Amino acid sequence: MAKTALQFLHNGRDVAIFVDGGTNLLVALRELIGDMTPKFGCGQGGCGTCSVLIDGELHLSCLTLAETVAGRSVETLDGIKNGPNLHPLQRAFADNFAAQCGYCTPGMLMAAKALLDRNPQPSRAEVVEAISGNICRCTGYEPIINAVLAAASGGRARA
Amino acid sequence: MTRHRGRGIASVNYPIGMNLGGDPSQALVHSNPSGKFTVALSSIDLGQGMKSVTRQICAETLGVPVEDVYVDTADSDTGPHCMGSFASRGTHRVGNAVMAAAREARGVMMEAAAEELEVNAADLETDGRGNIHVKGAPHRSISTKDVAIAAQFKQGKTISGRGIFLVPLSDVDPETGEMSPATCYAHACLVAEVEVDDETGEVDMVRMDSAYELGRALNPRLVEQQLVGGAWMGVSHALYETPEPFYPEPVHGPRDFVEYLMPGPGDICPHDIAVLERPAPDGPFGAKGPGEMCANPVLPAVANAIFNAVGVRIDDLPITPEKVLRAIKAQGGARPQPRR
Amino acid sequence: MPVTVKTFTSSHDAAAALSSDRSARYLGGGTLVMRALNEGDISISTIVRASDHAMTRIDASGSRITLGAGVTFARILAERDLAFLHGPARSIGGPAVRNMGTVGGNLFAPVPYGDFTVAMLALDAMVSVQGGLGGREIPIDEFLQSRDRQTGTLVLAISFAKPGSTDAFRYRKIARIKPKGGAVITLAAHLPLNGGRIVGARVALGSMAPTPIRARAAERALEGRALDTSTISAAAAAAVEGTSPGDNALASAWYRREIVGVHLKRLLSGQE
Amino acid sequence: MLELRKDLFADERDDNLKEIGKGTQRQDMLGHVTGTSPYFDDHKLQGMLHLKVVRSAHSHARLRRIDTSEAERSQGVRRVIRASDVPRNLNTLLSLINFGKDDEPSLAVDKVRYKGEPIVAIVADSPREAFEAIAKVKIDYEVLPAVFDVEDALKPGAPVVNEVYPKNTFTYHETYDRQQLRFGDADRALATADHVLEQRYQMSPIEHAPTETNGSIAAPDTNGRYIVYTSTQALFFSVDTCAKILDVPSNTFHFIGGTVGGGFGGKVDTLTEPLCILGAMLTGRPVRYVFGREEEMQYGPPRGAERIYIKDGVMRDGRVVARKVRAYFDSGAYTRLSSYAAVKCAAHLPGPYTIPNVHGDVYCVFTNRTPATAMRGFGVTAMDFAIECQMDKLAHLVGMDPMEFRILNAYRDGDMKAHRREAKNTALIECVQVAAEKAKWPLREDFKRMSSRKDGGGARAAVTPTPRETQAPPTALSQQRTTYDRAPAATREPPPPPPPSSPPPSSPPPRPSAPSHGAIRFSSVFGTRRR
Repeated sequence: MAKTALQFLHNGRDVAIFVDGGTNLLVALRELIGDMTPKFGCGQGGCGTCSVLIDGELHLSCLTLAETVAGRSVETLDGIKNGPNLHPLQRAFADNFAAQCGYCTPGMLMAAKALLDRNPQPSRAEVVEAISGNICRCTGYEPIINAVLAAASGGRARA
Repeated sequence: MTRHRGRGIASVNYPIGMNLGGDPSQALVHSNPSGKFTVALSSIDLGQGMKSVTRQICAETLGVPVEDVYVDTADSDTGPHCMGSFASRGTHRVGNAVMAAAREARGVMMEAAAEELEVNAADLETDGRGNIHVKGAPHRSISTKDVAIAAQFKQGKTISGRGIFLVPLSDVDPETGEMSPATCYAHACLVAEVEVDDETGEVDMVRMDSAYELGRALNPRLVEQQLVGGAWMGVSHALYETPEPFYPEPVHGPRDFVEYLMPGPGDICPHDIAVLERPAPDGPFGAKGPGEMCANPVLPAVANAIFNAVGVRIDDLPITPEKVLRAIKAQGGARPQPRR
Repeated sequence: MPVTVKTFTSSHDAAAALSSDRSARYLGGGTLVMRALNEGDISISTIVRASDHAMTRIDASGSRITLGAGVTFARILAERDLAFLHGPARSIGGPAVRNMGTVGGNLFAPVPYGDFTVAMLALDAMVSVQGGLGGREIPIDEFLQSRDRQTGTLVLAISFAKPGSTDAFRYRKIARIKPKGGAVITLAAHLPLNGGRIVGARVALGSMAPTPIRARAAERALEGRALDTSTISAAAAAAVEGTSPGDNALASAWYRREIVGVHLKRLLSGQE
Repeated sequence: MLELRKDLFADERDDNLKEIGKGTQRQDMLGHVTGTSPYFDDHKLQGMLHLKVVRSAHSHARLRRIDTSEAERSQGVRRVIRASDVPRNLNTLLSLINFGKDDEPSLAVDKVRYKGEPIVAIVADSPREAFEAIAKVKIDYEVLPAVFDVEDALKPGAPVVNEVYPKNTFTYHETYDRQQLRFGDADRALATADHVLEQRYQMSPIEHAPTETNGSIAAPDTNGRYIVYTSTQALFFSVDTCAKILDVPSNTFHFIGGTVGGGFGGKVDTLTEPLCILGAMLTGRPVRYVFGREEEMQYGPPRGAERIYIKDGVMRDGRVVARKVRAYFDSGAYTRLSSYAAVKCAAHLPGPYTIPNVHGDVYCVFTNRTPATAMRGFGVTAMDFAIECQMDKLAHLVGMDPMEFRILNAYRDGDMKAHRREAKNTALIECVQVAAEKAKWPLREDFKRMSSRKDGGGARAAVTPTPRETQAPPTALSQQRTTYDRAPAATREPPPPPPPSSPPPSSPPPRPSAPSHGAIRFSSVFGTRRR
């Protein structure tokens, strides 16, 4: 099977892999690079568990043809910590008990990061909109919304 | 267009553990030479918080800080048998097994400490901060770490414990149904407030108020997770979900998360919860289990609230806008009931 | 057979590759084609891409607006000149899908997807396609009627006249789930006013037929009249005429017929 | 928002605890927020193969011929697995606790009984190659009439779904087509009740929809064992099920579950593990079998549908004196766990209320749909919906406040439950009182003062005389009680009066519509009629 060479920035690090035709970015990240933080939830674009940032924009890695990220920057949950320190969103999710089974958490955090990167002080409605493409089956969303709002106001307190 | 508000209630109870019993769970607890404990389970944490709640049970029973306990789950080579995570059996069954194992391990730990302090084990107590001391004489103390080192390298003792919990299997009388289904029950009552659009049949949740009695809230934050998430699932079952929208005709089944309906983050409503604790005589520290029962009162409370709002009874789940609209049309329009 | 990816710099070459291979699909935002591949659709064995910049261009400066087929919904939302389309664009997916999904791909999205196309239909858009035999412009309703046969053609762009006023164009997606849900029905109306009377009324409906359709009876009820209560009632009463909705997981055909008039009335009268 | 009502039942608790009762952070939270909690699919194994199954296109059909020759030659295919390759193809989940007969094949043999039933498994180098091979499997079906409605399935001449249970009902105690509950004389009490209300309730199936689909990875380990990463929510249940189906000792397997991405009951059935391990056994390579989302939604087991008929007798003063229930669990094509749910449902009757005459018949019925399984609140959720809607209607019928109506009928410590065990440790009344307080729902003073710990037992502890039915031969019963139970009190007459200190409301609030005199019978089945 013919493979295509693919080079891109993975959480700030240059990576090069060979992909089969039609391989999606989720498979490339998990099986070829070994970054298990994005999860498979549906492969249909309906659940958001595979969410990553491509050049800072929220994308679904399961619907992204891997070779389209050549030369671009791909950020996953694995890259949002600052060294050993948790990202404020990670801390806020923990403090607000915003995870139960934890499976939607990576995608939720990426969706929330995409929001706060552009809009550091969102309203509740904006938070709801930002996570609307991500399914959580455990929490009822309330603690997740609260966590994102807390991370936003925490950022303001520190600024 | 008119939107009508209504309130409805439901009260329920729920049996804890596998029906009729016969569902054992085991646990092993052991310490390392630093006085840190590992709980080995084959039980599964699927988000409900099994690891966390058994960790607290173990720490409380041993008399050590929770940080000194780590719970390892879901391994058939290292974890002893457990029936599984279902039927609200995690906290009650596995919790009891962990408690029994921790009690046995504590016995050895206290014996080892007694030997080091040259006193009778019955005269010792733990301070919950990692020390064991003589009752009434806190200065005659030894750390769990030093006890563990002494037990391991000097006394040749294993600070460890085994635990099993089994409610024996009971039989059922086929004629009368006489049986012993469960040893304890959790309880709940929930008030739902809805708003119904009488032109489209759409139902919006306005708020929920509830009281849940679940033995003991071993960890209130975990209880809150279950109750908030479970009530959301209850709303979802009441108004949205089904893989067979035209049941019993097996057609148009949803294939993805757009076709399978569950309330989104924009559909949720405030939920004010009270937790009551009437300890179960056979529960670990009196705990029952909130995981399953939390969704159940929501479904009928929502149905009853819809009746209160527009005067129609929908006895078919899920209560879709179509069913509400058909019923409103059949009765010749909305008939709001006395507001309560 | 493994999947082959073919990337072209010109849309012309991409169109040729697409029309010559029955197993080829054009990859826009990926929400349709990648999903099909993930779900094991083995009828697709070639993916065609084009890096032609014309396909991602937005021309919204004049009275006629052109959106390249590869324009994403997020880009429409970022464009102030396209404020009247922010409602339809925001009704698509969640943020990630809006960063990926394209105007061109939406033309092919089956029920319960394809809401943006309903807006395009109400704006009498023209679809610019490149086929094996060259390029041409097709009225959108004609395009939609023959959609099943269009997989071998490449959509380049979509264009339409900008509504005269912000009030002239209205859009509403009725979904069970908020804020992101599949459509029970989708409604769009373009009601240009001339001397207080509606001239050239367009009402488009999604999920009321296999593809988005015009509600021609409702349009007739609106044409030449002022948008008052009696006109709105007449249009609402006529909304269901000529529709052929189906049952699906989101609602039944019966329900769609029952509520289409209610929602058209609310849309036209500006009710929540 | 959550409030702990420490003031209630404080005398029954020792709150002097150090770790219990604290809102300690979850042990797994750091893993969750960093994306490092291990799920079954997070294991990357060298040379992993992919398993997909060919699913039935029909709800009910005979399999005339299965031709896999072309699929076997398809590119990248390592192995085609057929029913004959499965050592013990027929199983039923609860055989592990000796309940029910083996009725479900891992791969269909001569017949398919639901749309989507697995027939052939393909193990290939890539998912794409597995999908391509699936398209090359040729199956010749003889389509059979199917039955989808639980009551249709019980009619004479209905298609037989599962030959193991030719009457389309699970067999209890080797004789009964249902689980019965008989407590007192419901028919007699209904005949003398002031009002009788009969209603029908229906719950359609519900999908667990965990964000992580069902799946497993199996790989040959050293020493001839197999390591299995799995999404199961019952590890040893799955180990023992696989050991039985694959006919090897259970210590052949090392199951590792890690974290599960949501279960809700849908990951008990061990749907992927047996074929996944068999694939690893037959190829000597690691094999991964993960459900796609559509597979999970349509062919993964749902919470089964239930249809429930309730007929209640209620007195003018609000006491429910009889409850007669007929419930049908739609098990789908195979038993899985529905047989167990039906017993749990019977035990749950008549809900958390003290009703002196209860009559229950709960059926586990087979239809040609995806087999149902456990889900959060299993066996109880739909019955609670039916009972609580019914309670609301009864309150309305007698013109009582629905909260006070529930308090009046609530079970209390010392009461006899319909399954003939004493009620203990009850707290329904307090829940209603606190919920009313939260919701600012007015209760009258005497209802605010009532308690689960007062006025129970006594006459309410009696077992009302229950007529024996002779339709089914009584079987010998080795009754075993748990240590938590006492024997039921000796039978006494008459049926229990309402609690002594809580007389029925003397002046009930205005009654909305239904007359409370000149007894009326309402039936959703037969309409309203006077008697």
